Amino acid sequence: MLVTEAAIDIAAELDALERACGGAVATFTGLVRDDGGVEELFLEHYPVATEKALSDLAAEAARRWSLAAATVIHRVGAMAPGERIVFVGTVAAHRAEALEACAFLIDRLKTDAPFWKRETRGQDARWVGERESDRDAADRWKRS
Amino acid sequence: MLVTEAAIDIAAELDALERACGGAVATFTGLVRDDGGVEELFLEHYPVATEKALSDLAAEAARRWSLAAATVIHRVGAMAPGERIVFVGTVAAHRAEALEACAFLIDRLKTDAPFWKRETRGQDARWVGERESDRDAADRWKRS
Amino acid sequence: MIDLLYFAWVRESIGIGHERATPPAEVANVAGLIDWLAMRGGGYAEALGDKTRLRAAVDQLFVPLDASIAGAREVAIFPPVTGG
Amino acid sequence: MIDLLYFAWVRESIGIGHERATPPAEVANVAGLIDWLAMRGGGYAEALGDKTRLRAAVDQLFVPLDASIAGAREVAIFPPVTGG
Repeated sequence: MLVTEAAIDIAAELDALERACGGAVATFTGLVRDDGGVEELFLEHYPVATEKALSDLAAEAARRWSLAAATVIHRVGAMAPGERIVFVGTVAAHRAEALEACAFLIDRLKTDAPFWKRETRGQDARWVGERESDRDAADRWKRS
Repeated sequence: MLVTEAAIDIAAELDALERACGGAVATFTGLVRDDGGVEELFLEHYPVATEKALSDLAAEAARRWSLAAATVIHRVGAMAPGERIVFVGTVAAHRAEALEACAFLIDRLKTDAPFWKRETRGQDARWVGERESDRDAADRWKRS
Repeated sequence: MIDLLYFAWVRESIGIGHERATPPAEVANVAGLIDWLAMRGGGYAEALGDKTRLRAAVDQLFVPLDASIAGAREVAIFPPVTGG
Repeated sequence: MIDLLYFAWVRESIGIGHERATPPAEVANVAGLIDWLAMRGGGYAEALGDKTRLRAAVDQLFVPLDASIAGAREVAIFPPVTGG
């Protein structure tokens, strides 16, 4: 679990996940999209609370699935389109556990961790609003 | 879609997926497990039919989800524990599509593509049997 | 004395991300704290006027706005999160 | 003349992965073809004796064992697949 201003080195993360000796590795990477001409994405967070939120999510994933390893890295600060915002990786003996835990971590991270996005297009900087679909995606893990 | 005897270069595949300009990249990597002392895993396939099966799966994924890119690479021949057997990667604008399409491709590949695994432990070489759970996992995509 | 933290457009409207304040005894919960701060007017009124747009954490724990602030050392006020 | 392909332990039992054969006219479907081949005995009988353990493809298309082989150019016989 890591919050960082540095670029996310996926090759290094995958290497570490593969060394965890599971048979199945699932990953999710979120990239900055250039929706309608976004030039910069700025990610702000609530430092102590994000670390707690990510640790809690990892602990819940470890309770629900039998994982050999799990990684969550969230970048903060200013980013350009195409750069990686977030990386989630999970390792398990079998694929269903790795895939489900990976989807769980990214869905819940979207609603449970205190990050905020601001998009800049030319002179126009605006904070991204909450997405209803994110809340629905996170909620399905609470019901199941 | 590729069937290859060469090791799978994940960094190169991820790089290509990230250049597809979606906001969400999901991957699944299957590794050779050393279950009960497996020393070698041998993957046999039915060449023309595997290519057709993988193309059909990719086409079905493209019909069901709006994908910017999808990659399926399956290795054949002899492999050691820890090596990559299969890599699936999907790119979409939003994460639900990328994650679902990735799970679909690996679930259906397990039952719809003509590959066979033989495990060697010392002098004992045996062909892996069909897994009931694989059939169930593939079937859920037919019902939905 | 409570540490008050503001994030995203709440921080930008108010103009600072952190301050310390001692709310009066009748301010019992987060909603009351927000109303009390909004009375300062200006960027505070602008940022804190519509509580349906706000979320909060007390001592780094997400809470509903009717949560008590008794004994709280840190209260954070912010919009719905949009990470990932 | 049909190309016959065998994979995995079917191939190993029979001892070859590919051969060509012309089944008699009364062999109408894949199951009939399997029975006809099994009558050769030896590795054929061993590999093809229990049809519940076998799957097949006609001209690279997965088919049930009662599928016709009329006009088929290639029939593959193999165990359930275990890739991925």
